[in-house]
Amino acid sequence: MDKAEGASGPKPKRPAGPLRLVFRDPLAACAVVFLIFIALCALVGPVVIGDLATTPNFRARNLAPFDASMGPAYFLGADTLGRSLAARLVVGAQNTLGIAAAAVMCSLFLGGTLGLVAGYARGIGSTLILRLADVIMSFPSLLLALIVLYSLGPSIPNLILVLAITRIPIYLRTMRAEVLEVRERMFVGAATALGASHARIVFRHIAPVVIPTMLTIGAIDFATVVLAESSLSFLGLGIQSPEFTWGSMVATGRGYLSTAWWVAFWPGLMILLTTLSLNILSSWWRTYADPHQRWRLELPRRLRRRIQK
Amino acid sequence: MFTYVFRRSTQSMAAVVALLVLVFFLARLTGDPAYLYLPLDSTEAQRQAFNELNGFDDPIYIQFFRYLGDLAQLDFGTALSRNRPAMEVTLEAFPETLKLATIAMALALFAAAVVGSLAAARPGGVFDRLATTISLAGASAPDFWVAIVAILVFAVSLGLLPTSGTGSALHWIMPIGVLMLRPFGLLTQVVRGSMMGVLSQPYIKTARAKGVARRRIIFVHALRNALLPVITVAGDLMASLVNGAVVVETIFGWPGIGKLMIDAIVRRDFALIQSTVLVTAVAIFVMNIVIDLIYAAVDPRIRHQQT
Amino acid sequence: MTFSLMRGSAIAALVAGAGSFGGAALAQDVTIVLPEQPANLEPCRSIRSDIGRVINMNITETLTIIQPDTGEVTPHLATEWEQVDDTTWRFKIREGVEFQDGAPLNAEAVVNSINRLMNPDLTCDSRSKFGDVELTPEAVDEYTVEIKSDIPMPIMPTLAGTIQVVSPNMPFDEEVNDPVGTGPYTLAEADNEHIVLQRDDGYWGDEPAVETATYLWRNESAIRAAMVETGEADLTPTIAVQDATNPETDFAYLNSESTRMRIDMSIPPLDDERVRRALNMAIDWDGMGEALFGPDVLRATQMVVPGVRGHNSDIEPYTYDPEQAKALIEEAKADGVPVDTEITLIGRNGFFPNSSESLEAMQALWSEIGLNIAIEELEANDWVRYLDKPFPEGRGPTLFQQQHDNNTGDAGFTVPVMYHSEGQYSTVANEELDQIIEEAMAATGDERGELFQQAFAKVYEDIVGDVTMYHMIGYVRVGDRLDWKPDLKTNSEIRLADIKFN
Amino acid sequence: MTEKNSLLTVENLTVDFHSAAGAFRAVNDVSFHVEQGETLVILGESGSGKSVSASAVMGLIDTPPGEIVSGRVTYRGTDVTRMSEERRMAFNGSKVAVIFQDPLSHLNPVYTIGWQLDEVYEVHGKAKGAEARRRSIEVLRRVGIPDPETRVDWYPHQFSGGQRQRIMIGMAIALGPELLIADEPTTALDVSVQAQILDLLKELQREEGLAIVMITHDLEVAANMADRVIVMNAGEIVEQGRARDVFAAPQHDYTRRLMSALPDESSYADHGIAKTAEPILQVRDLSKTFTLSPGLLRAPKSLRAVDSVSFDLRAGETLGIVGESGSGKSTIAKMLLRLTNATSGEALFHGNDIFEMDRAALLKFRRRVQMVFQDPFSSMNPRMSVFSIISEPWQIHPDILEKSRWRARVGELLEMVGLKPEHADRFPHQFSGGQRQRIAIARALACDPELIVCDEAVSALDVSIQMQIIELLAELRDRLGLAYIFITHDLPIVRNFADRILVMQAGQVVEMQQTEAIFRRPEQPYTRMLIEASPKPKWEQPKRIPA
Repeated sequence: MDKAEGASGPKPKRPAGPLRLVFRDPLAACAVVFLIFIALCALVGPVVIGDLATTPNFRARNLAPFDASMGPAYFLGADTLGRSLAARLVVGAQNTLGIAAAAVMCSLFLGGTLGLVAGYARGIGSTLILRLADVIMSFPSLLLALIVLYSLGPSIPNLILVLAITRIPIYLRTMRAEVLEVRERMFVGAATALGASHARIVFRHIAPVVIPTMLTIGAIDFATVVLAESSLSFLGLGIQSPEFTWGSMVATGRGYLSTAWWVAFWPGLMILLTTLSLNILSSWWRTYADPHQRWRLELPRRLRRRIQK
Repeated sequence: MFTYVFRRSTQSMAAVVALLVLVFFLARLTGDPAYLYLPLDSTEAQRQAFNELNGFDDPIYIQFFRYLGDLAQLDFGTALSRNRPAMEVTLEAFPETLKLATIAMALALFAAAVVGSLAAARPGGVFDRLATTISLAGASAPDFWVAIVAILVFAVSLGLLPTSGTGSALHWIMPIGVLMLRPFGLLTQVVRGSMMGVLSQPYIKTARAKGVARRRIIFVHALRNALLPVITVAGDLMASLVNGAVVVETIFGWPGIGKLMIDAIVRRDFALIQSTVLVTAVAIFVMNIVIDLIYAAVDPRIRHQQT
Repeated sequence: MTFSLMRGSAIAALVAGAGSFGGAALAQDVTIVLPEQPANLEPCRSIRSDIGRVINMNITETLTIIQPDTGEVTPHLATEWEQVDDTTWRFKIREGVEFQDGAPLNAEAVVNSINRLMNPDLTCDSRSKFGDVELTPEAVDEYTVEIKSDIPMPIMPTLAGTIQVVSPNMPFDEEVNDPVGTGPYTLAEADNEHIVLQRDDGYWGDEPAVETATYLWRNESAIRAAMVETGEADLTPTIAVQDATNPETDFAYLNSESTRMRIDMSIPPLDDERVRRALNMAIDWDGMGEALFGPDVLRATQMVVPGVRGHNSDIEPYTYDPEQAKALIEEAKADGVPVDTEITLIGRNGFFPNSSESLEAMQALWSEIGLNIAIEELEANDWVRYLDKPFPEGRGPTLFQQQHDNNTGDAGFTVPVMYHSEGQYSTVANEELDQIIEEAMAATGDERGELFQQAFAKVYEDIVGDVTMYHMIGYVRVGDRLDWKPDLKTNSEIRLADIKFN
Repeated sequence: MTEKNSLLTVENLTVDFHSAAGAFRAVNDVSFHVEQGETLVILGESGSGKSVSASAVMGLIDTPPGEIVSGRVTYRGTDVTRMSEERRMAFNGSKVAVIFQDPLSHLNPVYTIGWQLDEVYEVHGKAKGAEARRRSIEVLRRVGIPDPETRVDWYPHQFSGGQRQRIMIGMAIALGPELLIADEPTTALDVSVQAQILDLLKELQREEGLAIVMITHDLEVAANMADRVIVMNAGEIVEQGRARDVFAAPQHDYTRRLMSALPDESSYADHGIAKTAEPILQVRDLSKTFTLSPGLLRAPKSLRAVDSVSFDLRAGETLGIVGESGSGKSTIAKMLLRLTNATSGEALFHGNDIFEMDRAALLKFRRRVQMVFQDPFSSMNPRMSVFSIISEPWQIHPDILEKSRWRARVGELLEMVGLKPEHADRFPHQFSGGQRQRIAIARALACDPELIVCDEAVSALDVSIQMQIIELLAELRDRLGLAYIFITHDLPIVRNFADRILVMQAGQVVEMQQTEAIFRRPEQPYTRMLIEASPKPKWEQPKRIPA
């Protein structure tokens, strides 16, 4: 019976999973390896070399990179207080990634839920939610940052709150657009015809279909949040000392770009590489998720070249 | 057409009012402005006098109604830090940002359309790889970092460009360059993705069957279709430029509204905060409407839509 | 008249850019790049440095001048003065001086300027120098003014150095952005991009060398430095220490700011003298100072810079001795002092260059002697809550970072407010000290200076009321076209008349 | 086999499609030739490789990535597979032109049809500007677009499906090519329109001496057009020859199977439903008015999609609702299942008005009435396994079956629809279209319904599979005593299945009769047209009596 019905597509042998495919693409593979490395740094780094990152060592003040005189911990140089930049990068990874991840998750959850409601419910509630998104979008994030900083005090959760709120509209609108499309698909009608409740349709049928899109946006947005956090630091409204992130390292180190470039360069490079990796991966994922384009990743390169002439 | 614009405008007006209310109350949660206006060693009596003079000692709802009353008469208050009407200061600064943002956006859009299209024409090719990496790298670097490095390289070391400020055409190059990096990077990706989708559409096959050359297919047949999602993203990015050119303005000493707003925020110049928010919000809402109209201009299906 | 012509040329210079962009600037023009845009140009707010750097002594002038190196008060618009009684001072006004709008400088004009400063309908920053004192100026004759105060004001001549004398034609009840004074320069134009001052030919004094001065502003120190380096600007009054890399163009100056960590003496464990002493001894002041504030920074033992009346140069700073500090803490701990309590360092974000780094360094060093230190960096308006009395309820032990600027030449602007038990910022409550301060405030001359010296010594050596940090150093970058050196007052004014061309 | 003077010769063409799973041979060693002025039909079901071999001629194989592994395609002696890009562009459109299925998606949506037609002249350097426009209007008139002077400035979406296909044809013949490749040109069209398009093609062929390569899965269309036929299956030619011979005496098994999938014209459904049985559903004056939301630049309008429709349905009866696109037939289904609200009228299910039901009653109702949708690809949530899909009704109506029995029952249902119990753990995309429709039926059966509404349930499937599904439905009807409302645009398909047929046009009921009566004695011209619009074989055409 299996193939009896004529419609003979390519006999699917088990298609290579995304994880295997990603390693066929050298750029994407680099991105994955780098991100894993960074994540490891963030997880175990602070435990291992936390002290090096915070203890001033005036003898190593603004030590240039690749200078062996102070030992291997200083191979990326040191900052104004003589703290090892390598150690600070590792420790900073935790805050940087943690803040961005938490902010993305919060805004994804809040924006996603609101968007789901706005897309499914339509009517006045939907309009209100959309206008709310407009309001958030045009509310200056700097003012928000200041308000939170002043009234709630400087802390990492508050910074996450600021970053999360400003990103809500992106998810809200995308989610709504997706839901508007998905709710018209036939399987939603089919579920309604079976007597499924609204909750069931929303959570069991619509949400699983739209969540992958949201996660893709989340990955790109992660980069945006890291950069936004760094801009806030530049304006003095970001993370407050003694906590630090790569963004705040660049912000404080920018004054040294002409004299001790490494202080701002390494964290800047880390931000660049991290966001670049995420962007590359999300771009890769878009290709992967598009059935028309996926073959570009699946075929061996030699063959791909031959076909494209 | 008119009814549409009218309907959208009324909705947006409501959103602007909501925004202003929000800004009004939230901004006043940020402490006593007297501390920031007056020197730190001013006395309690002096601060009180300051607050009385400016009405900051009234209950907040009275301040709010007074503000509404003034608004009704198109009085946007005085920017205390500037000794000038807030709206006047704002409207001086806004065009500077708008010019910068518009040019940066236009260039970014144009460059992204060309680079993204060419990249999509041969996905995975050398040009695609290069374009993707470079554009994404541009979008991934902290802008202030890029700006300062650019100044150190192009102005200080090479002496090719002025460091900052306004004036000659050369003064525009670096601010625009830094400002367009991110939109260019993101838009290139959007154009590329959208273009790849469009190029696999059936009507592209038709064009090839008609004997249309590849280049013409890409830039004439496909691009206009591919632009639709690009316009949406470009609109959002434009909004963030109008609202967020603050970093570039700060570094290059560009007298725009972003810098004005951050100064107002830091100094708790409430009238100025409110007028800058008002102007940028209105600009963003107008732009959203314009984008819808552009959409309709690009895609006849939207023009004739009936669902 | 030539105004529009001048404006034209100024714009032309600007459009063309300076230095390598569009040929050299006119020989007698200078471009000064400031760290921030002057919020406004109201003379009665000119103790704010953003405003003062543009207008003080350029557009508007004062009756007296405080000499930056000695603190001595010298005549300017006033030629002489005397104290009539405890609460009355009499100033003789210079004759033959005209305001830029043609109005004559006379006693009435000075009275008007003082009254305008005190006008409750204006929120003049400069009034803060007088506290809540009521001034009643009175024109005795054409060129004589008597200033009465409701309490004795022994340093009236010094204070007169902060009163900008403005034209009687300026609105009395309204703040302005187009100041008119007696100075050598008039305001030619001001917008969001630049301010241009133009030499006034009718100036009463010597004609200065600079003809037009254009003020620009850039927030980033690196960019200000770059602008002078590329010739786009001739002078910037402040660059960060790390940008001061060229000894030919970059000069250090004591900028009259002093920094300290104020100790909240009422809350354990900070109520214990040994702990406070340990705090002072645990910091590698030389290492930290050089690392963060430059090799020229001065270790402070008191909150006024040398040269100010009342500065006590005999006070010996604590020496860096972490072992001894640790021992003191141990000792206190043995006596039941809760040294494990978390002590919070309160900072202010973007306070001064490297302020957070200094907190981080001190946190690390104090932690090493066995204290439990946290850092909290607050937004400016939040930080202020800790600055003034009443201090926030329920706070734990805090060390509060503070920067204090006394460029008036008299410790009377520092000591009472910081150390008298009634002082606005004071955490010290010591009767003996209160007495010394009260006596000093009523005294004049050398006696006043000696009493303040006593007070400083008592605070530093006996009471250990704070952790004084440094007398801060500013750096200027001056293009090679100019001959100009910064001084103690560069933070608050840049006298164009002092600028010469090479 | 190859004739020396053929217009087009395809020799040993082999095309591979590449995917991660390896190379898939879409076309295997295929050879055929086309003579001037003749019509060659390539017949085959989906995936048979019929379109690919034609695309190879135009150099249009691209996605998914295909590669011509071997073989030659020569046009008047020139190998077109090895043409340079430039020569290819000059060749396409002027010598050989192509029209596709689904003209809407093959026309560029953002340009006017005039622009798209002008372009043909312009890129080939035949005419420019006003002259190109004049010729475009001419060609539109030629293919039967009314008022071409005005419509030349319209956009594709403003035309009907048939007109769009005419425009495509116009674009194809604009430069007077010698060969027209027509790839399923009538598949998405209503039968009445289909006949018109086929007639147009024949007319053009007669007048211009065009050779046509027609690719289709539709036997009737093939018979209607073909001089010669090639039957393809799984990338290979299984049979070829003169059309009449192939149809009259198919040699290959596969061809025979295809032929047998055609509905039998002599028999009618009759499974003995008592005409007196109680009606389970009574529909009275059912109407639906859509208010068209105003477009960006338009004022709102309203459209009467269903207009006072009444009918009864008895227990165990099958009612076919037949109509062309836009006739309102699907809207009836949606209203009956409360997927959209009725504007007026009532529908009594066992005496209770469906439109008045409260939540609880509606939930009960939905157990007893189920629906099978047109598109088996989109009517199932792609992220749910077959087990979750089929067991979903039991989650919604927990009293039907206790959880412990779910798996067993899913297995039973799968077997009942001809699948295997172990398929329960797979996901929809792992099944073919016909198999998915079987899963959809299993889901519908899960709550033991009395009535199943099938909305174009077989339209998206290949012919041979259509018949299999209808047979399955008929068998289930007999076993379980189900009643069906079977909605379709294809009248012949219900011939052997429906007891009664209701014909709809523009929202209104045209005719309702017993199936046999409809076919034998259609009362309305519209019904007659629907019956007769099915294309007749070419060799019978001269004998055809005009209606």
